Amino acid sequence: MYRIRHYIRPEQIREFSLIFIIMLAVLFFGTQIDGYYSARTFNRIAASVAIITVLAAGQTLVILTRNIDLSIGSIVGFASYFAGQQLSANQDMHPLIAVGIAIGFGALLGSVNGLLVVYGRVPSIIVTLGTLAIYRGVLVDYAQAKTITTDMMPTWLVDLPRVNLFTVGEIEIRVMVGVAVLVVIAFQLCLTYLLLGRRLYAIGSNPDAARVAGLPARRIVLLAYILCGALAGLGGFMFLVRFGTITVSAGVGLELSAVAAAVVGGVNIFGGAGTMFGALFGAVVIGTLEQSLLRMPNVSEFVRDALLGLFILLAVASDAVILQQLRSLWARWAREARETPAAHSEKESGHAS
Amino acid sequence: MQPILKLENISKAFPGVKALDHVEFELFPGEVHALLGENGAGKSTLIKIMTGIYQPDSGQILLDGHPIKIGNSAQAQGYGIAAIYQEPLVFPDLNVAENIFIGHRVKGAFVDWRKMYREADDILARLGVSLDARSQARGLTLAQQQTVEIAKALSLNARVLIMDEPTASLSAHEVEQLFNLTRVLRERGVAILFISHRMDEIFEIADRVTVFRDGQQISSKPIAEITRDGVIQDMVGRKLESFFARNEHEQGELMLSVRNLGKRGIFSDINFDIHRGEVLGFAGLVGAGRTDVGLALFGVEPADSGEIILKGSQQQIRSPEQAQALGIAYVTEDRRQLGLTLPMSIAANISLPSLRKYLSAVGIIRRKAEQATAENYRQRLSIRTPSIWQEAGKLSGGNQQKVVLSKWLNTEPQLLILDEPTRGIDVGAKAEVHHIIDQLAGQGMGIMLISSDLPEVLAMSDRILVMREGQQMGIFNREEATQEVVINAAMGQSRSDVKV
Amino acid sequence: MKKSFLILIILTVMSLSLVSAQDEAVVATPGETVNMILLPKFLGIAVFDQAHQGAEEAHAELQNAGTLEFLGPTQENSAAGQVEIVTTAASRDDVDAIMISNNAGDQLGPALEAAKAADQTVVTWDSPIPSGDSEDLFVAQVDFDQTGKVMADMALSILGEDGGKFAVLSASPDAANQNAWIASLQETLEDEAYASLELLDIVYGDDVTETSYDQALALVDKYPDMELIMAPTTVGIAAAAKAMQDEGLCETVKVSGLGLPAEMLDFTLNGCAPEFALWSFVDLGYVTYYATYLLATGAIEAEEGVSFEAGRMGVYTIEKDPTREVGLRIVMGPFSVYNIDNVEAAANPGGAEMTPEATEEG
Amino acid sequence: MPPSFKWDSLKRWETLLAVVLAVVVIFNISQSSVFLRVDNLVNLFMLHIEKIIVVLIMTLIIINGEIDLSVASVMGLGACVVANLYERGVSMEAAILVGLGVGALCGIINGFWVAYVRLPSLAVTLAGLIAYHGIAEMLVEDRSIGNFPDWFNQLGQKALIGPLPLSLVIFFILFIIFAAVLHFSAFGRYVFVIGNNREAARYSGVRVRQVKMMLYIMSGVIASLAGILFAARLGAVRASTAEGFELDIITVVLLGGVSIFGGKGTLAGVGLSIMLVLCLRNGMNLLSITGNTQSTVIGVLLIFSVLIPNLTQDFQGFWNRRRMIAK
Repeated sequence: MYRIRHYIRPEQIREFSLIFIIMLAVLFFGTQIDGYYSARTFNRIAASVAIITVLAAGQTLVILTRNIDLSIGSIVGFASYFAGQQLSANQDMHPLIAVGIAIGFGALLGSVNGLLVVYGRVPSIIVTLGTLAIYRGVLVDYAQAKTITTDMMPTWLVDLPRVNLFTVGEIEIRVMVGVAVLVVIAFQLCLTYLLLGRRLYAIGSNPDAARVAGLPARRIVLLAYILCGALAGLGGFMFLVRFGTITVSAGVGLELSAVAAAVVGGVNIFGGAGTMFGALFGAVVIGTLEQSLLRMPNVSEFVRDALLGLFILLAVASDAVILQQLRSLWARWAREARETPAAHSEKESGHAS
Repeated sequence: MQPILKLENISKAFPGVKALDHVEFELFPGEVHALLGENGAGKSTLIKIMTGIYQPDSGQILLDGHPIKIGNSAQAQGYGIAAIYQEPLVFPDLNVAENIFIGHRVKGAFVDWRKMYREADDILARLGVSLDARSQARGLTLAQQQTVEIAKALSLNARVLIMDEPTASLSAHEVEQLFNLTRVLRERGVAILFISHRMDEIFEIADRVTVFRDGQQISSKPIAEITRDGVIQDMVGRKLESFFARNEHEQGELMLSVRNLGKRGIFSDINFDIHRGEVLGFAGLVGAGRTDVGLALFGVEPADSGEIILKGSQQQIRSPEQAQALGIAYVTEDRRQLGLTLPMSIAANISLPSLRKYLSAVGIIRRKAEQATAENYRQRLSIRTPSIWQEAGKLSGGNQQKVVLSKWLNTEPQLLILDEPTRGIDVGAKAEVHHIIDQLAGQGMGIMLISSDLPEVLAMSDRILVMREGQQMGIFNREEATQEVVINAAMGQSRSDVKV
Repeated sequence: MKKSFLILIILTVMSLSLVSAQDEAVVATPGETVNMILLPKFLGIAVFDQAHQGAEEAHAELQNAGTLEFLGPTQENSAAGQVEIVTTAASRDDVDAIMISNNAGDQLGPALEAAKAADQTVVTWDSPIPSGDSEDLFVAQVDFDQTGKVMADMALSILGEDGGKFAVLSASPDAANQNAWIASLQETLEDEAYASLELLDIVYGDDVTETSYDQALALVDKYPDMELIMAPTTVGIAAAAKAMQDEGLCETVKVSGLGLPAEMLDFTLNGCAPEFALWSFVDLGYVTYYATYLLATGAIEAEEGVSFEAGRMGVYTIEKDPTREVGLRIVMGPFSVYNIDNVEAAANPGGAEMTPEATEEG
Repeated sequence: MPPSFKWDSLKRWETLLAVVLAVVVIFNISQSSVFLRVDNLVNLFMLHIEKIIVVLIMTLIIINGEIDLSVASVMGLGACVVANLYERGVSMEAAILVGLGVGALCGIINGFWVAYVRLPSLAVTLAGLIAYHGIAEMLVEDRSIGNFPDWFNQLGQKALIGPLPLSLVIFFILFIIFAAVLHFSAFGRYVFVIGNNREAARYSGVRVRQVKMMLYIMSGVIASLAGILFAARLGAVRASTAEGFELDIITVVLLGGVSIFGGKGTLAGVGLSIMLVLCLRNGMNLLSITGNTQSTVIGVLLIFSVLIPNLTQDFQGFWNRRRMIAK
């Protein structure tokens, strides 16, 4: 048992608790909705959470450093509009260049946030509340009330949402879903195996200690914002691909959805703890609830939001209860280990060499 | 021999304060150099200059005889200068190995976890401590966290290690372990700058002692040439009479009886009585459950079994408000985090627990009365501050502790629980706090004194209760309680090899 | 200015009585000074910009020496923002008329009352004040009762004579015009001629692309035998069509409703949305401007039976609004129904005017 | 209050706000003859009166170290409850009482999870934001409920005392009460102490949970009251009433110098921030600057209000160093 304590943290087990909550939800909805257990349900939910997952991943990077980015809704809108505009002007543009434009544009807006937070020393919530309005305002001026429509887009882009990466039976893994999962895995690997990733945790975990340890905290926070902006840019491109019609109000409100996904996924809003998989599961919990409620018979349009809010609260609460139990279990093990120092050191020398 | 690090003619001024005034300081390889001084003497400023957090206004720093400039913490590390603090700066969300290596500027961008664990285990083994490199820092005790910091310094091949009051929060046993580590480092030729307010420790570990006062160097001598009284006189600039003051008092009637008090998994079967005017000392290792008994009596973490009988009537204490209403006060061991609201004024801190006393008929706080109370305590406990409206966070440790004491004395308690009341405060202030304790007992207050400073407990207490791993090991009278008796009880029989 | 107004009003009232006696339409006198505000539901959306374009056209035609301001709130703050703009306008001396596409339901009532109390002319367009109290006139883009019939006809035309089951994907639950259209659709369906059509459900996409897209797919999953999604909102119809296209459902579930040709071009050509309808927002702005100008200059009164000429759009007669208990309206009309034959012409930049002449009349 | 370092820095913040406010007011006067008219000044407040009433309690909640994202939904819910009950034939007076009660209930729900279960308030009130709005939708569905009794509509629209309508009177009274409570009462002291350090407060015998619960209940009741006043001003209620107000409300509080991390802020600063935002918006409306341009200006102001003092400080530091090196 001591061994488990050393290798796994309660926070890691909590992600299993999220899977447990997802399973509970799926079991519940299965009794309510005919034909719920089908590949189609999976496909629908997967496709619907792809964009928000990418955004939540970016948000997680920023939250880990004890900051927040409320401007990503506007970044998504602006990036998707800008990329759409470039594509319509230049139909032959290589797809990768188009994606690059969206990501680069998002990174640019993200770096403005980051510079203001890091070098302007303005609290992140103030900066991003401000840029939330500013980016949107500039977009409205820039767009001159013109809409990006599907007929302006090259065919590959319009068809992209339909393209499967691969299929398992009737389960389809769409390109967009693949991109989202890829982002999560790639960034999770970065968080685990890159020095940079660990430093992201360090800064959020104890900013004073990070300063004393000589970590380049400012550059790392700036980078987190740039990456968050870049992922919002990628999200914007996915938005363009999925919805085709882009007005200046594209992406309004996505910032709160992304924060909600991260927080439900156990990313500590005060920094230092949380994983990409957590953010993914958070997005999936909310997406499953939303999509399932939409399909639930006899649930009026007008009851849906009330239920959704209730379910999210229950998910957060049960998650907290589970985590608390795990933590106290861990603490008890730690105490037992201390109270029997002899046994403890024996066990430790077991893997000390 | 050439010093590793030499500070020449260093001065540093802040608005209104001359923190360092043409200071000279040398650190030689393989020596433990103790730096003494009251709070405000300039020790912290010197450390911050050595670690690159502050830049000196004038003077120069020589490393191996070459002048260097330390612009920030990273550069200091680059020069092999590392520091550990009283409150270790660990990353609670990272594990031990990561904490050791996080600040390293290694080549390559990747974390090789296997290698990192291997090297962490290696370093921990070299230090001779049993600590799992994989466990998360959040659950570690203060002593373990300090070990991590020392391991970090070792991994950086630090040639200069600054230890800023590392023992303040440690129990005697842990202090001993820390000193063993320190000796290991000394053998390796590391220069150690050691800061502590505990005289015994200085004499045990230091090779050389330098005293600062008011930003100036007063003396610097090998340990053999100094005496305790001489050092203290250098520090405070005057002669200090009896160190531990405790006058004999008449003990009054029984005030508190605790019977079979327990809290599952924390402590059990605690039995003791406290009379009016009695100081009951609580000794034991950090983590033995002494603080938990205090917290149970104060209702922060209520006990789940046993009886608390206060002045003859049995009480269920469920919350601090309730404890306060029953005349119990608790002065916490963690004065910065739990004792004070640092950004608020001294006056507001003092009045906080008894704020209801200061309300006018319409519920507005009467500032005049609040101010009068604060001024009263400022005089009574000689809190040194330009104004009682100053932020509590700006005070020195000793003065902060006096504010915490004031705030609880102002609730007019009958039972005062003091948890490490002199931790991290300088000798002058410490003597003052001891004097206050003596006075309060003289006025008939019952006092529960939890302290890891063994000489302090022995000197201040009428009787001493020793705890070990949540168990009460015994209560000793003042006459029978010697260091050996108490330590044996605190350690259990098998630890007789420990010397203090 | 006030005095000259008074004389003008007397003169025009006299001429008006003459004119109406002859039962002829009042023609606007160009060159008068009327400061006007055109207030869309929110800024940044193509259709409202087109309405602005039409108003500018009329503004130039009538050589109005006053100003035409195009003011609007943000989408997130639409209702409260409209109240704010109207209230501020009411306290300004230099505003004579407000033309508003209401997005705040009856909540705009008190603010508009204040504007009327300040002698400002209030004309609603696109979306009226449901209670009808606090406006002078509503310029309806089409006959709201007709909208239901047009939608039902499109449904029949897409599904064939055998009819079928369909669902409505609307904007937000409290959008007044959408609700009126849906009510009219439900009424129309009572008719024998449409007995083969069955309305399964009404859902709301809040005029947000993501929500509308998800709602459309949820409808498909919920009602496996549904053959058509009718979306009387430009955001909803485009999102629903894209959703069907992305899921390869265009063969089984068609999309129709009210949409912009430019946004629907692809979907009409590939058969996902074979037929949809809309009116010209440019014309709507144009007619609204004329009506407001005439009312504000006192050339006409907002009374039943009054006729006026609105430039190139011809003659309109003010009538009682049958879709509301109180309120006067003119109906611009007609619907333009778009399909594979005419959608390209309407969508290409040269066709931005989208005059009814260029399209088949509904 | 006697001087202390923190107080000085706050004063600097307030001075900055006051200077900007003065500039905006002078600019408005020079640009529009309407600005100083009494009806415009009343309008200036009335157009955002519901938000600025909620700003007062939000100030306390943020100083307490928490947040309440659900206020806008509670505003909407309060209005919808009243409208729904009135529509069913309940008397308006009783409906208003129930509406306030429902607000209190929302506050109790938020407060329970935050204070007693210790869930992060951001998550709890985000869920509340969705759920309370959802309940409002259940009550009002796709309708717009109006035709309230005349006295009710007049309360929201007509002057009560001099030129001041009821809600403006309520705002001024609440402002004074909140200023007194926050800065001069024991409760206000507890709010600050808990915001600075929840645990230290608990160790000092402060009833942390009760204080937090109290704040959330106040937030619920006041938000509901504001929603009802909103209904009276607009004369009709829809499910989307007050939707999206929460970010505007929080923006004003932060602009007022209240720290998002709790423990710091004054009601004077928030008062200045309210005036600044109102005058700025009114001035822009009078100049026909609307829509996103307006929110962009507010956004820039929000960032610059913190950025400029910081940059000035940096510049001063840089200048001092230069001078020192020169010496």
